[in-house]
Amino acid sequence: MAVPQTLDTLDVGAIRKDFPILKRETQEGVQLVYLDSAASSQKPEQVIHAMSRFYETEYSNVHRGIHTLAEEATAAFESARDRVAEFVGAESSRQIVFTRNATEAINLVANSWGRANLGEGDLVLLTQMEHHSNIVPWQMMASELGFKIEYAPMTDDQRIDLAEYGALLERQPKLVGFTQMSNVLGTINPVAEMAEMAHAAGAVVLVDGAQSVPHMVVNVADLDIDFLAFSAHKLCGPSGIGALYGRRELLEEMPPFMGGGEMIKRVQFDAFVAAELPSKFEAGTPPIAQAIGFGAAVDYLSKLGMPAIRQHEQEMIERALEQLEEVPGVRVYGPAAEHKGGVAAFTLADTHPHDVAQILDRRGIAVRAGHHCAMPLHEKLGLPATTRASFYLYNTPEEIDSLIEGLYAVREVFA
Amino acid sequence: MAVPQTLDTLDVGAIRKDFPILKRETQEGVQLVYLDSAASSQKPEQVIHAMSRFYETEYSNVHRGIHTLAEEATAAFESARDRVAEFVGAESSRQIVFTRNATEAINLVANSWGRANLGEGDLVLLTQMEHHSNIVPWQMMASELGFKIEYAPMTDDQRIDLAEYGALLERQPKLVGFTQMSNVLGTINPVAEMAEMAHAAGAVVLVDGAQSVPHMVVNVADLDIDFLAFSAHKLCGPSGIGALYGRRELLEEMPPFMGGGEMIKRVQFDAFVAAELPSKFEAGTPPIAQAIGFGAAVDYLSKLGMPAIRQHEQEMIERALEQLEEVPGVRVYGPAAEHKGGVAAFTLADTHPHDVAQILDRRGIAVRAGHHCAMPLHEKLGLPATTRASFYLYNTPEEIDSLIEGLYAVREVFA
Amino acid sequence: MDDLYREQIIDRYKNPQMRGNLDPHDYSYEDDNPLCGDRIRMDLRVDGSGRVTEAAFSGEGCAISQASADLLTEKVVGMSLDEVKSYTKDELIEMLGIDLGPVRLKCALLSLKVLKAGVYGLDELEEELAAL
Amino acid sequence: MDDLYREQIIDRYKNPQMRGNLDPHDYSYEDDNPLCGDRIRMDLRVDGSGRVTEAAFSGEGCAISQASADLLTEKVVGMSLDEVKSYTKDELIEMLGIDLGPVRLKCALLSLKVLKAGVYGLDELEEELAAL
Ligand SMILES: Cc1ncc(COP(=O)(O)O)c(C=O)c1O
Ligand SMILES: Cc1ncc(COP(=O)(O)O)c(C=O)c1O
Repeated sequence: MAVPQTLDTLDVGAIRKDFPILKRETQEGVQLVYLDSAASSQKPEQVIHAMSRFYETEYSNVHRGIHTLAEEATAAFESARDRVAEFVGAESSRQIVFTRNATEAINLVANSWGRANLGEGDLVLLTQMEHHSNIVPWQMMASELGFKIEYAPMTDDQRIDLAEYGALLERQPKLVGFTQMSNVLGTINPVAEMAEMAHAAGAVVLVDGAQSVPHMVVNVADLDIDFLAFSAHKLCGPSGIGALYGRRELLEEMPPFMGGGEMIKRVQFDAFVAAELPSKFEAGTPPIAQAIGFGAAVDYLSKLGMPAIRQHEQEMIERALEQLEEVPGVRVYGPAAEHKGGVAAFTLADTHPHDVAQILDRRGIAVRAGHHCAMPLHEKLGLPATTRASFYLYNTPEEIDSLIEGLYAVREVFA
Repeated sequence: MAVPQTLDTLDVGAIRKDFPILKRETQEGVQLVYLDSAASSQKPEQVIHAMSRFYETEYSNVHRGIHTLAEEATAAFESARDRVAEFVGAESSRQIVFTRNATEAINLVANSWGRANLGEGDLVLLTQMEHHSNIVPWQMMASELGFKIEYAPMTDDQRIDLAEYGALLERQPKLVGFTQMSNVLGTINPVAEMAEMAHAAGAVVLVDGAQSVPHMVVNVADLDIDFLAFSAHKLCGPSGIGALYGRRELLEEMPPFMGGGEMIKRVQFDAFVAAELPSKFEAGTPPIAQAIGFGAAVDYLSKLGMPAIRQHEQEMIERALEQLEEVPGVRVYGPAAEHKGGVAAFTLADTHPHDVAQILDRRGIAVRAGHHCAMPLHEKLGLPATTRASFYLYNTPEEIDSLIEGLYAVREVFA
Repeated sequence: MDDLYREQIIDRYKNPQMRGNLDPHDYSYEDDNPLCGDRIRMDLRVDGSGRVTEAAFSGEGCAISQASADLLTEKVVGMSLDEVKSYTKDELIEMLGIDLGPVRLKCALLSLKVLKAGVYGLDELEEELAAL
Repeated sequence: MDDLYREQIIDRYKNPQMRGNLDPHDYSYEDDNPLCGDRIRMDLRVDGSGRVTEAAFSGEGCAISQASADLLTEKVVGMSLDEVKSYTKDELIEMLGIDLGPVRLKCALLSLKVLKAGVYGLDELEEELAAL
């Protein structure tokens, strides 16, 4: 375990030793430079090992079991839920529902809360910088239930336009959903302020924390939000698990999303009674070992300290923006570094992002190219695609240098 | 890897060495006897290791990525899908949708196919031996859409009553859903025959393969069924992933279930176009490492041979039933061994199953007690709960002896 | 003998002291645990000063649930209603003198849930008990 | 230089030989790859014996998609429609002479998809191409 040297500084060298994959070469002699953590982060051996160990020594299905393994597995599983709850400042673990990913968490709200609360004439307010996961579930429900969707626009430097947002709130949306951090622009939205405005307008507030929870302190009580969706795989945890935090009263009133084992209290041939929270929303065998890994991941991050992680990433993005802007032809999207997480999406003259990413890959540099599941945003930007480099706690300034050198190499190919 | 000595015999001793947890003691000096595989199976190190190795060397988010890790991870993920498809005899991997578990697979059909095809006046036919996962999703949709549910009854020896089933089919249900193997009674249903009858009556056929796919050859083409739901965690694979097989034409016509990244071809602010199969049904980051584990699990089982596994379990259940019936006060539910998988649910005089399970646990014997997510079936049997011992490829005859001795000990406590 | 099944538990299960129904009664409540089919009803009679004068339980289920109900019913006689309300699950567990996992804890605590729900309504309890 | 970006690919991307539109034409089709915004249109003229006499492409996108379209458009001139139909993705890949991962393969094959869809309708192709 890499422990921070001082309260505010990450020992990135030590951290990198925790991540086995970072030792990898992508081809012979080509060292991996992983700049794709916004798509999914790598995993420290603490997390990988927690899951292997669990399978090797105490695996069993959870709940309802009386035997020793079932009790141990259940205790480990519920302890993971407790730590995830604490990680986001939830009052009670019962407000944390384990899902497959952030996407399912949002679908759960759209389906369950949506069906119970939305209909013709209603409005759901999103923003122009949303990921498909916070657009398509609402579009699906809108076409079924007949409500309308509006998208709050951005300022010229691609931050949320609070004046326009306020104006749209006057139309009294029933729900406002927005990302805390854009996965393309890096924009960090003023969640507490936006939530307060939305609440004043009578709306329920759903925050997409897929990009923020991994990278900064996110506390649902301080932010005063109603729902928070996030995924383990972006915060050093395993694939296959995410979470929905929900305000107690809302979760309690909501009908179940899926039916099956675990989510019931009682079933008869003609009717069923749903279980208490959070089981009500967890139908079937849950992602058990993945919860163990999720717990280990939040432990890992907490030990290092989210403020230190955020500070490291802030230093990284400042340096990256500075250097990127010096490369002729590069244009970076999104606001200035101070309003941004560790995400830099850019174009390089008229070289297609696929070509950029491919040439970088031959140098071991893993970046993403495409619409990053934000097609409407790209349409708004007038671009079919961008190249995106994203940073996490294990990235080093030298890796930014490699990226920059790589971009000069791309320029040469297409000179 | 434990390779069978002959075509039809498992080398259980060698197999046990593959499962690290089987070495465990539950208390000092008390060796684990794991008889709870129907709830969830244990995992061989081949599976555990495949996932760790994946995280340590080639993890990345899948699809759309151009960099080396993304390509490797995508290739591994899709290769897992291919092997799962092959394992159940699907024509194409595109007919395999990865879900969280069997429960989600059934919910997917109930929601997507159900909403598109079911309404007032329609009938869905299930059976009295279904798991909650194949009851509650239909109850939820029924109360929304207004269709009716009927349950085909059982014969006195708790097999499906084919005459009654045939009579109910005359009412022309739109969908017939049944388990291939009961998780309580062990009853193996004549799927091919039931499917043929259902098709003749014009119904779509969904089979709950959660208990059958892990234990016997299940081939969707031979059985001629329309949907098959199953979970990896019951077949030596990881928690957090399951699969839905679907007939191509049906899957293609069905609307998406959840919305988000990956399941779209194109998104605009006002509409989206769904992706091709199977992405259409896989919203958000999928259970990537879990798919790798799922693939490793079906490889493991295939190498041993499903017929050999089935034969071993048949021998186990025969022996178990023989010995159980000799214990005074024991009553086993379900049909004779030849119609049964490796599952024995029983009561011991009027000792509550919880007490039975607890005393067995003190001897290291892990069995399950309760309604096993089949409350309506238990109500039908007039029992609040049963004790269930279930067997898998790693169980030995000696473990049955331990169970029997344990039951005598229970009798003594409650004498 | 297994420590979970101390002589007292088995004995109380086999030979309950407090089984029965009180009719009429001042307080009565019944609940079950659908997971395992344990079912408990408790009846109380209370005097003018709010002290429990008589108590009885009925129901069915596992040894732990029934023995716990029998012991609790006995314990409650002579308590004031306020004492009943402030009786904690830890006190009950201590009285049982056995070490319980989460599933069996629910069995053991069903009688306490029924008692408290009878005395002051279920709502206030839900929180505390659902978390067990 | 990077082997994926062999001189020929970059050269064809920068200096396409077959860019343009044919109006009128006998066959024309356009499609895109929404993932990356690659877009290709191909126009063909065919003589009485069903042989391609002229071909042109237009569109935009990455180097691979555009170079592939340019090379394929050139290749197709002189082929019979039957030869076009039986031209395989492996032949195209061989002509490109580069090693492609699955995402870039879609870029490279967009032009072939457009060509074939133009010549005999999209339906028959869906299967083969969607699997890429
Ligand atoms: C017959 C049957 N169907 C469905 C399920 C549900 O499986 P899962 O919990 O993995 O979704 C089970 C497992 O308990 C089962 O035994
Ligand atoms: C802002 C944002 N929201 C939602 C998601 C969806 O996350 P997942 O794919 O884990 O469901 C992502 C990840 O790509 C994201 O960046």
